[in-house]
Amino acid sequence: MTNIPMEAGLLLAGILFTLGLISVLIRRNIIFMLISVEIMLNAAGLAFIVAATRWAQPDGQVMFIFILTMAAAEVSVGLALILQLHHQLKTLDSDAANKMFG
Amino acid sequence: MILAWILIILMAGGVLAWIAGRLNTTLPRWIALVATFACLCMTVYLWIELPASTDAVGNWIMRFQTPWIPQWGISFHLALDGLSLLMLLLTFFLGILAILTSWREIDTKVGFFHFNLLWVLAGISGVFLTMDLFLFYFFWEVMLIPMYFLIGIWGHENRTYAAYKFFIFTQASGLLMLLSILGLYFVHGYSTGVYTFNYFELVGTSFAPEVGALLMAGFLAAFLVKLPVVPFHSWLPDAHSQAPTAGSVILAGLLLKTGAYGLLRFVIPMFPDAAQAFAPWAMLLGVIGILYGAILAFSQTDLKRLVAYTSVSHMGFVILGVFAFNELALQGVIMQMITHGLSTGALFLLAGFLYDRLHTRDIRKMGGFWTSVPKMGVIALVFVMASLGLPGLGNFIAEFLTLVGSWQANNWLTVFATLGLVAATAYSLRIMQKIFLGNTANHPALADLSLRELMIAVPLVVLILWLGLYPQPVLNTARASVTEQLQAYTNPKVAEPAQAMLQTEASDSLTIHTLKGRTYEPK
Amino acid sequence: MSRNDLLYLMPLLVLAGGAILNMLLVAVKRTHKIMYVLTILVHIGALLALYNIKNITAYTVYPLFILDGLAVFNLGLILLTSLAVTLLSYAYFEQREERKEEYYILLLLATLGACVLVISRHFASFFLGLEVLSVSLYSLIAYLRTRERSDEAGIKYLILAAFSSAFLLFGMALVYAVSGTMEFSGIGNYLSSSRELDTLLLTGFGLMIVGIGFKLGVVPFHMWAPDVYQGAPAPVTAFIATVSKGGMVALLIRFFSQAGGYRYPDMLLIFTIIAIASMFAGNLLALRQKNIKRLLAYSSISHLGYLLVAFLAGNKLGVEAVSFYLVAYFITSLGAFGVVTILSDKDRDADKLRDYRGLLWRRPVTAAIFIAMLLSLAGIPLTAGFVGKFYLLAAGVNTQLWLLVVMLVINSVIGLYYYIKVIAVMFAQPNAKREPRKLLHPVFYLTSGSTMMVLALLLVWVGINPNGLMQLIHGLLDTFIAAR
Amino acid sequence: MENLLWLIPALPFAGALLLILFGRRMPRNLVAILGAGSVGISALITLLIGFQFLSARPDFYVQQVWTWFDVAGFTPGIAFHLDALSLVFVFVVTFVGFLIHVYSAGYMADEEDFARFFACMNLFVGSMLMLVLADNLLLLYLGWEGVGLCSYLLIGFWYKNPANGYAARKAFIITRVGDTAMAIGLFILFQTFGTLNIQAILSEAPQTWPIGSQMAVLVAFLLLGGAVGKSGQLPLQTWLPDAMAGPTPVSALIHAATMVTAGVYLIARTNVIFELAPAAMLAVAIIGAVTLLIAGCTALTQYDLKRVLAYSTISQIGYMFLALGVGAWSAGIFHFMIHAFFKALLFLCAGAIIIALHHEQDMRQMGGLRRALPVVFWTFLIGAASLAALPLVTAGFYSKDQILWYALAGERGNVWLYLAALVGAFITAIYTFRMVFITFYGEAKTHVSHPPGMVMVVPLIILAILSIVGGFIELPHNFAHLTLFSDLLQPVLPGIAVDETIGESEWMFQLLAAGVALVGVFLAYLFFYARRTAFEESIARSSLAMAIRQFWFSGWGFDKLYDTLFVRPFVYLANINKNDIIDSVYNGLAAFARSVNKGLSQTQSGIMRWYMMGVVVGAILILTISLLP
Repeated sequence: MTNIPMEAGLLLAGILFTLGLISVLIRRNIIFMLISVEIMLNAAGLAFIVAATRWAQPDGQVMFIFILTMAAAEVSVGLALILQLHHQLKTLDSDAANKMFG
Repeated sequence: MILAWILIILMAGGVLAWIAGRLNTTLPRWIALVATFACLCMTVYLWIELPASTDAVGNWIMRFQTPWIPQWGISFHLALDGLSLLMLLLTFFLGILAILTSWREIDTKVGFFHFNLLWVLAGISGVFLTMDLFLFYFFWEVMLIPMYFLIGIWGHENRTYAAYKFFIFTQASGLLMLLSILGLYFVHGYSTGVYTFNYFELVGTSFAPEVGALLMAGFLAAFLVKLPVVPFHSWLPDAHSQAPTAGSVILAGLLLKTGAYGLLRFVIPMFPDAAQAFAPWAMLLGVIGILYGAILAFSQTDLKRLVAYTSVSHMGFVILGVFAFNELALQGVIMQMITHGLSTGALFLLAGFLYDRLHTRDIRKMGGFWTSVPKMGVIALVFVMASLGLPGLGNFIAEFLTLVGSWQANNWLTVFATLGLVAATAYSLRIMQKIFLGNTANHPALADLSLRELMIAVPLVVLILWLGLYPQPVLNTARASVTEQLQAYTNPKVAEPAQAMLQTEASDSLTIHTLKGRTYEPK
Repeated sequence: MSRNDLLYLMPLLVLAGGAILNMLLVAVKRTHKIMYVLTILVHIGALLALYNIKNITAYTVYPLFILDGLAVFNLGLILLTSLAVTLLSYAYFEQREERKEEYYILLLLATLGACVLVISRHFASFFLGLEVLSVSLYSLIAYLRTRERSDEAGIKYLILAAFSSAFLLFGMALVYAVSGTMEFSGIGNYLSSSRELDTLLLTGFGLMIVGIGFKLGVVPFHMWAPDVYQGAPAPVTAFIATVSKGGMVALLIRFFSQAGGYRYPDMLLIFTIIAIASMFAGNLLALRQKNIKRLLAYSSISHLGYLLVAFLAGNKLGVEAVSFYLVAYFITSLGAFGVVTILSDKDRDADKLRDYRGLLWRRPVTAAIFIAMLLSLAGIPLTAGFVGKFYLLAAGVNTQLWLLVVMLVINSVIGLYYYIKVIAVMFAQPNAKREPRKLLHPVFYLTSGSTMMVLALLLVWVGINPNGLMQLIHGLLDTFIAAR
Repeated sequence: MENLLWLIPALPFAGALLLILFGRRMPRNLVAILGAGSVGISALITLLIGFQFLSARPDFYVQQVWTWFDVAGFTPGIAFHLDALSLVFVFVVTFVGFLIHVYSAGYMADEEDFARFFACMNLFVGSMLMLVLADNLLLLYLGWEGVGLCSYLLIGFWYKNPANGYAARKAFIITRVGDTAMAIGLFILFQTFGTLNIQAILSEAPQTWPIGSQMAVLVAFLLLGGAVGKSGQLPLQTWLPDAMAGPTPVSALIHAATMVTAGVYLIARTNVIFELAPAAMLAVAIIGAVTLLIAGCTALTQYDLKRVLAYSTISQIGYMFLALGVGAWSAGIFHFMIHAFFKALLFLCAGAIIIALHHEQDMRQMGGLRRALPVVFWTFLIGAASLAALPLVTAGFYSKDQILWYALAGERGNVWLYLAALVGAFITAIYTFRMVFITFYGEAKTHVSHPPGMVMVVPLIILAILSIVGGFIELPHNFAHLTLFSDLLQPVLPGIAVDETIGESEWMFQLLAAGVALVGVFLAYLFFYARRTAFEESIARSSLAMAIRQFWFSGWGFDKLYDTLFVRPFVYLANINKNDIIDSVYNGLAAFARSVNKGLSQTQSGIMRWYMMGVVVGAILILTISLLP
């Protein structure tokens, strides 16, 4: 573990984050968007773990657990909302949810 | 304390009138009338008792100070000198006329109308009285909102646009002034360690030239827009022509004067160097205003708009005189403030009387009214003549003194300003020509002035004549203030040691102030 | 955890306990009235607990929390605001036939989240507070689920908030990776000891600004604001405009000054650009807006821009100004959204400009309050907004941020236009025939009405005599020494 | 007795005030009595004070009523100063004024606005008296503008015809142009001397300014500007003919006898300053000379009886200016007085004719009135003779002869000025008798319906007598040598030195002047009374003559010139800018803000991914700023 430099880990996290970012921007299906955001969050969690490893502290792992919990809560609320939205719009296309503008 | 009472009476009267408006429609009018009249009586009393109260500090007749926001050195600080006194007299006099003229004109939401009217008057009185810059800004804004309502609710057909324009122009410039006030506050604080908004302490602040120029620019912005000076005048014709008669009277007669008052009270004594550097430009603006306003007035067909542009023209004289920095010009300016208030107020009242009868302000639809309304014609004639500066009427004294004074400061600009008198003749006579002269054939006979209307108009005529023939009481009242505002200009060598004293005795600049005030010995 | 820790955290514990109690109550019996009263009591309890610790010098609950003057002040502000929102909510939700009880639980939780934000001194507590607040808000925004706009607003807020949280978290991770600590003060120490700034660190800060900026709703992270404001129920909108943003502002001040952000011109430049852009975008977007809630959203964008002026001024006067402005802005926003709440009917919120036509003649008192609120937003004297703006300008002038100050002035002028436009609509002649809407029994409006009256009086009182508030802020901030 | 001085202007003012306030409710007789009576009492007081003045011969009387105002040492008073010069003017104003008031009572008898007329007339007399009695220039300016106002009101008396209103406005505005120059002159005077008291200025000016100093010349020219405007001299003469729109008594009083000579008074009053400014003196003389020629020529071509008289007035005032310009101060004033008599007389006669012919003013519609209106004919003839300066018997001869003589022989005079004056005299004789012949001789064209009553006739007779007798108080020194008038004025106005080389031959020039006048009358007789010969006819009908006549008829095209030079550009400018170009700048700003709003609104598309893009862009920008060195 020690022979992997921190930068490499962070780079991986960064790549993951960017992938999530790009995915959230190009997806129109709300569920996929939600998943992509989760990827970004997890990338952040990874970065925390890498950082904690560098300093040999448990704090990073703690943060990761927090992130997981939060992501779970978020997804649950999110899915509920998406259900409701699908009920109303009969579609999961995020661009259809544009009744408010201007 | 009497000063605070003036404000309290007006504000409380306003609230009362609003409440009373829920009961019936006549009560608010009487409440407003009584409140304003009470204030007028108090001010007149102060004026008459003036010599008796010379034991007050310097030329300050009266003062009232109580801490307001001590953390910032803000106090509720009112003070009365000759200039303020004159302005208050004008305020309440025109206020009464405004109430009287609304007696029949306003028939909706009477209570709220008088609330706004009284609060405008309160704001204006506050501006004329306050000697704390924060409070000054406070009142400066307070007078705008009720005015906005007056225009926006009871105005003519295009009222919303006019009200916006009025509000935004004055607010924008006012905020710049607020910046300058803050700048002044901190500059003074840094150099003396005393953080205060007290006028008397700030007035002696010295600063680097460029700082002075910038700070003055902020103050000028507010006052020049309010005055108004071309090219910042464009709110005025709309606001004046769209406001109800009472609103127009107050706008033209009083609100514009707050700009002039600000120049006299703040710009002149606070920034002597910057003001002198700016003077030629200011005077140029004045001259441009005089001529430009006159040309525009000449082409208008809306009577109120026409009169509004004459205000632009007349206010050009004010800035011309203010930046001439001599007693003649300043006295002229003060006279101009008063007489313009009366004469233009009267013209707006006449426009209101006509609108009442004809329901139009378009002078192309008027003509030949002399036959049916000779009394109105005579009164109109008096004020048209006042507006073109006929000697024997107050405006002449004002304009002549201003021009004599400004001649000593700048010859060429004065020449052009004097040409403005010719242009004034052109547009003023146009009023007579189009409304009262000409063929009567295709007009219905109008009713001549009623008793109420005569009660409004005759005092104005008497006053304008009195000011034209014996203005000395007014000039005497204003004299001490004028000499004080000019302190930094008349004897610059004396000003230097005073400055030095200020730095050593910064905490007690009041005493220096007193010394300054006493240099003048009344005859 | 020591006894003292518990004592100092008591306000938060009361909130948390209250939320649980509410939850249990729902399980036993659904009664709107009892829930409502209980929530109010919880707020009062929390406020009492807060009163108990008002005279502290900075107390640290290691490692997550710190309770100093700034924290106490903001806790009080948030609790009072939340209380006001609660008071306004009853009549609003009573006339809607949904299950209204859970609303109060969520409201308490969201308040709790904001409170945690305000007192946090560590990334973990920062994150926790933020997420508790956010997740509660997702549900609150979409609470009236039969309204389609509600769902749209909720999903938008959810995805975007999670999206920006990811930025924030990634930024935190980078900062942590470089500095090795997640405490604000620790980061500050690291920064002051290190000579050269690491690229990763700067990236981290930059990403954190994205997350913070989103929550504040400043340009260019502002785009959610109008949609969410419009879609959310009016009381929730009031909550978002006040508590959620206020908590973040408090955190930003703490983080920035403890981490020593004022030392870095780049950071200041970023915030300056954000401030100016927010002012202009907010005001210009609001210019011709016909929807009151959207209009207020844009207005809040520009107000955050104004607020950043004092934030950038940075010294004690600046923090005082920010705090004062927050109070003024909270009162005003609550009042404005309160009016929207009162005027809303069963089917939709009163958010169209035409709903307000002739209001001054139909409902003079409500209209007068609304006018006062709008004038306060515009910064006209006699209102708290004026003193607040004056404070901001004073802070700006004092630090000689001339560019920002002049921009503030210009924007105040642009802003005037749309505020007085609304006022003008209110005093226009009412439409000839207007169906009087079906209203609830007047008693229901009693609390809302009296809340509004109190807010209006407070607005004018602070506008005329700001002494007490200024002294309070001044005194509390003695324990929080801002660094610049 | 001199304590009553203030009453002289005060009485007409009081009359005016009463008439304004209550005139509409008073019976006509009372109005007339009040109107004429107040002026009459003023005249009486003038007589009393005048007698005292003549017997005691003080330099002047001064009476300060109150201090007008007192600012920074500037203390003009409402104060009256009576010396010989003002006495002459006061006398003319009150007496001629009184006669014209009496006449008006008859002339205006059928008018609806009887009271308004008398109110204005009284106001005028009061202002005019203020003007001539003022002890400082500011008070003088008050009177100066006051008479302008009354002139405006009275020209536009018949307001229902818009043309009259426009004529009145024109008069006011054009004189105001001159007044502006005068006002600037006052500024300079005040700046130099610290006072506007006339006597103080006159006594200090020679010490302050050397002869020919720039300031003196400047001031003199500025004052001249005022004088030119008021007196209808070149280049500001165009208002006076139009001013004839007013009732005829008004023309007689204001636009012939008194107000228009205010310019003469002003120059005479400030003679010291003019003496210090030789260039200005020359200008006064030249203006006078040119004006008298131009106006005389124009008078030749007019058909409107009153317009002829109006141009004649301009021309005669030209003589006065000429006199003042060559330094013949008392000659100028003398001519003023005589002119006041005969021109008032002529106007009143014209008025009698006009009213007799139902407001017909065109001479071509008149004729043969000699028999129908004998009194009018004789008095008119006397006036005309005086105007034409028929030798020996008329007052006009004595006053005009003096001017001619000094124009040549005075130290500032020269041949050209003399020639102009001489030609002018010739033309005067022609147009005067053209008027007489066309109006009173030939066949009657309009029926006389309204013969004048006693109220109108008596003033005519008195004025006719004055027009003859008036001349005998000042006779040439080679002919009885009577100098009552110039002696009177001696303390106020400096005498004139005569070039001794020409002095010998004065009688020759007198003869020449007399001859010219007679020849002029004869020519008029040839052209306008007797049947024209073919030769004369061909001259009159030649195209050159027609063109000249047309040119002269239009007043030498001045109206057109000013119209294109000043009025049209001003009106054009005003009209194109009616909506205020500056306003559009602000509207432009507002429009700009609106369009930005439109653009920005597009960004709020409601599409979530777009919002995310915004966040990403923001993140990129922030990272760029923070990572760039």
